[in-house]
Amino acid sequence: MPTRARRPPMANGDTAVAPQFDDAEQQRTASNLGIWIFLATEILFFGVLFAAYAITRVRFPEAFAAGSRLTNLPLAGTNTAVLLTSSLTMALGVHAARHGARRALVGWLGLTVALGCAFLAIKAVEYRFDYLEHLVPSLDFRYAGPQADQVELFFYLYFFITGVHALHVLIGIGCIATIAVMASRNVFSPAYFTPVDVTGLYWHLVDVIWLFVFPILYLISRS
Amino acid sequence: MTNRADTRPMVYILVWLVLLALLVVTVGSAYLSLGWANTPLNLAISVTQAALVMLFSMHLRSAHPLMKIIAVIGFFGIALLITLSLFDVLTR
Amino acid sequence: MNSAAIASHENYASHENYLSSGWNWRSWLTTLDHKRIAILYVVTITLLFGIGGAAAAMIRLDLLTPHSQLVSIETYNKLFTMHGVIMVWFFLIPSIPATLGNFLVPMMIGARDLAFPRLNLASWYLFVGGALFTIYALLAGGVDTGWTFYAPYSTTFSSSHVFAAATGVFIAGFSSILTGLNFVVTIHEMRAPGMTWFRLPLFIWSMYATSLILVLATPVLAMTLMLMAIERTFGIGVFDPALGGDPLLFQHLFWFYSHPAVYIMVVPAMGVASEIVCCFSRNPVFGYRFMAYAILAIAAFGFLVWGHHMFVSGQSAYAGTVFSLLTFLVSVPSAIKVFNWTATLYKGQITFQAPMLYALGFVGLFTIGGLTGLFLASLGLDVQLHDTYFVVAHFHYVMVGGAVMGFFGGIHFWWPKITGRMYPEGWARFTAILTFIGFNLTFFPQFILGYLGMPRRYPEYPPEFQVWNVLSSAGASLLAFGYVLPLIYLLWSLRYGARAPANPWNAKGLEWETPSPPPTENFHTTPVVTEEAYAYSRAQAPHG
Amino acid sequence: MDSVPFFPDRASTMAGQVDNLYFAWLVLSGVVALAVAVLMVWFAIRYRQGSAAKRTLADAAEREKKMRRIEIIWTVVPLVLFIAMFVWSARVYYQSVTVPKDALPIYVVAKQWMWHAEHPGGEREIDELHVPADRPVELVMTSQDVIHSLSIPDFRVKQDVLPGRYTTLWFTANRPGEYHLFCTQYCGAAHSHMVGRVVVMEPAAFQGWLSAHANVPTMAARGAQRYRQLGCSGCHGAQATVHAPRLEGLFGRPVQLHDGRFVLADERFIRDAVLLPTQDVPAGYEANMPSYRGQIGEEELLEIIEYIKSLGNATQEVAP
Repeated sequence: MPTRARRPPMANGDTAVAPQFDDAEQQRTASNLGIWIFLATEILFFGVLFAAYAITRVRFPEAFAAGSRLTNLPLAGTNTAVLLTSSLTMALGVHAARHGARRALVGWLGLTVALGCAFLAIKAVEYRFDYLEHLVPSLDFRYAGPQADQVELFFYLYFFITGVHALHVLIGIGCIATIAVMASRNVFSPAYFTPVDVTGLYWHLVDVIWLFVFPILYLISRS
Repeated sequence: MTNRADTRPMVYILVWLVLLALLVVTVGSAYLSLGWANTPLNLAISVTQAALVMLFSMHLRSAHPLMKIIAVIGFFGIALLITLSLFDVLTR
Repeated sequence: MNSAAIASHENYASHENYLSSGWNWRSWLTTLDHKRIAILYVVTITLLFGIGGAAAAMIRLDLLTPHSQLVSIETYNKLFTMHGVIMVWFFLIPSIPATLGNFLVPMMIGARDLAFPRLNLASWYLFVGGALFTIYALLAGGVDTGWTFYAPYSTTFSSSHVFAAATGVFIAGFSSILTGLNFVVTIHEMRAPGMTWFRLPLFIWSMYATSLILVLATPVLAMTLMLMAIERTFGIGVFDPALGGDPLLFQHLFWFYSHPAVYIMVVPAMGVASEIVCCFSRNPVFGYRFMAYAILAIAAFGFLVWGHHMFVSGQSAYAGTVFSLLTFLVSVPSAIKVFNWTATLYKGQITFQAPMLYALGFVGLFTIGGLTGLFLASLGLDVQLHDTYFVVAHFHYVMVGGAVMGFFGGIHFWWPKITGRMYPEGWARFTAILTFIGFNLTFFPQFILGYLGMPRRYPEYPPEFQVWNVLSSAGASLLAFGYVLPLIYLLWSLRYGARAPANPWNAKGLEWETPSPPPTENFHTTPVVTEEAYAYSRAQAPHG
Repeated sequence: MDSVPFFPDRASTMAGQVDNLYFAWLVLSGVVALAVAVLMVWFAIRYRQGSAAKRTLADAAEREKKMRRIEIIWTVVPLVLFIAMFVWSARVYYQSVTVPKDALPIYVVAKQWMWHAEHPGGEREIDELHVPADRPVELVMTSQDVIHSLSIPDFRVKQDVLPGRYTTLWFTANRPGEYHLFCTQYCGAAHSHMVGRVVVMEPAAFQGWLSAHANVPTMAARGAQRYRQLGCSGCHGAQATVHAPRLEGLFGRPVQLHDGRFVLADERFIRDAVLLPTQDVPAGYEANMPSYRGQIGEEELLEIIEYIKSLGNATQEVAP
């Protein structure tokens, strides 16, 4: 990264730029770097769950396959499509922000929030079915086949991973809704839309994580 | 590093279509009996999908190399954690 | 670099600075100034160090006799747990980064503040929140799992306040992550004109490496503790073998964080020592680039060696072998650093102010800590040493002999800059020497106890071990003085100390080019860097 | 012990080897630490401020070259030294984890906060371990609750004892006497009370001790009893109509699983087969054995294993 050759002697006059920064460009770069580092921590956060999953599955492959067959693939598949679509609407929202299209931005953000809520709603229905089928560990778990304990372990991980992911979706919805309100108040401009950009990156990452959660929980030995 | 090329909306839509197609492929492949190859195939598709999202929707394609490194570092950490602890479990 | 500029600020200093701009609760608790946040951290971790230190004092007193006469064995277990939890997460990890780092990172690179001042304040509040949870666990009856929280004891068997303590550490973890994130972005983006990567002071390199570890390792700890706490609450999980879980999985996840965490503690102290040794020997650091690369190498390799905590845990012998080999490799950069500090003294103009005494003490104690780490990395030998007092002695040499000596050295070195007052030099020198002697007397006997086989976490032990325990406790009482004295004379100096000039040590580095204490915006004009780090010439001697 | 102790006793065949490693590191690190200390003190005195020592330096380029050479030397030399020490210590370690074939097995079950030991002959002890001198002894260990660790410092051995699986540890004690046995993995309130003594006896005296305590059925006999009580013989017995593997001569033999892998039929294999029978099903058999999890204690399971061991050794080939 090249060091800037000059910078103004003291705090700048631009109100949109915080006093510790020299200019809007530096502020934007810093925010971007910051959010990417944060996303790296998020990836590692989920990494623990993936590691716990990998090690437990390697030890009990058959129980995990049996557990996976009991998950609700139609709902989860639909949910994956919903989340991928919400990622599209978010990307289009960021695009609108960059080009100063305020109404389009608000619209896309609203649609993203709606899709996010749809994801959570479908998830809730899925949990409801799991509950009715007595698949909730510790609370109500009944399973007649072999290795019932290990199947329960699979469902423990299933609820833990999807639960933590759903929490991230919920936080994302909150952030996007806030951004949408800000956008409707005309806070953003092509020169300043960092919050939209940053929230978008977060939302896409939640999508990326789901892309790994989906096959490892729902797709083991369906054949 | 923020001076990245603008992506046209059409590109996002194309990427979205590819992602959905890959979703169909990965779900479909789960119903084929491929033995040990099922999971690696599913994961390969996941990696492709994730790469598409990160490169296009998250603009990594045109981002500063530093961002690319940081984006990869998290996954590298997971790989390290899983590889070395699995090595223990599998050789116990 | 520009002595005329410094001189012109001398008078200005006593008028307006970051301390004088507003002196009420509100101005402190809502401050976004990195220097004030650093002070908030200093106050907080000093209080927590007091709690952790009190627990240590009780432990050493109890160990005077083979039978636990001072406290019950249950209380003893809670004491060493609180000592570990508080000292590791609420003192050592934030010690240098959150205090000196917060204060110095922007100043050393010529910035007005960190990149995200609000995040910085938020991270202090998170830290306090985490600390409160942990103190609640302490007051509500304590935790008896050890700081390592090993499953299945923590998940299934302990009936103490594990959940609250784990929550406290979880919250404090986010504070670490935010601090690390802030530093990385700041060091990347906010350097003054001319401050290229290889002109950065080694302290900045050490903060950069530390931040990377904070950012990449802490999430793993957070999620692991969450898994543990949930497993404890619902009675099902991946760690307890009752349902087929694997207790070693917890250890893998825990040490994936906790080994790099050792470097979070000691790498900053390496940075501090580099600054001090150069300044007081009037020499540029020997092998600057090697030092910078060594710091990065330590941070990176630190992620590959966690399994050396598990040689006798039931981990596979093959995995143990790989981890042992990797551990020997990571020790090479540490060795390089020790040799380079020593070589920095060569042909210098050495003076022995208190910071220098602390820094030299750091090098000595870190050397012993590092070398005994090699004993533990040796597979065949670790079988005998694992979970004995040898391990206790080793990591105290690294973390207390290393990190805490570095912390005290740094506090003395930058005290004039932070407070605008000089500390009493005689007292400080005396304390530095006392600490060094007390430390060795406390922990060296523990190496011998360890090879004899005395296990860790034993309030009661066979009588033949008593001699060494008494010696160790005697040393601990000296050490206690070494920690209490600075508190007294540093507080005294706030009022009665001589006023500090901008650059009392004639030191190099941007932080010395601004008045003491610095103005809120750090620099009246943005500095421009034109020379390498540590451009000392032997003609100039430090004052004092 | 009257004098101040510096080194633990050397009471096993491993002790000398571990001590050699220890002394080697002491010398090596002593030399390094001393060198650093001497250099630091010497520089500190010679180059103290105002001293008359010459401080003229070579020109920058020359210095740079010299410095690089020095840096490379003190990177490479420790690296080579460390790798040598790694190889040595790994060899000692592999020796300490490779159990000799003729080792005498003793079964250890740890629980909060005591050590239960059971000899194949059925002799049981708590917080004590009687072993013969000059003969390899293998401890097959498991825990009923949390992680413990069995450590005998005078033998230079230590191994964590885990719930849910077996770990092993071996030694050949070579000096009759009494030695400390510690739990070294923190295991709760009375961790420091989970101590005991190891009594090493001359082989003849050990035989005497065994016969003095032999008024109990052997482990295998108790195992056989449990085996019948739990109904194992109904399927695994000679007259059984169910298609189940015969257990005679099973122990110590490689078993082919239904997925083609081969595993060694050791203590762990039998344990998993009893508690988690559908996991590693032998080739040619249905996964129809019920799990005995919750119906059988750790000590009983060890007795059954000892019984299966007694059904013949690996040399007898028995058709599946």
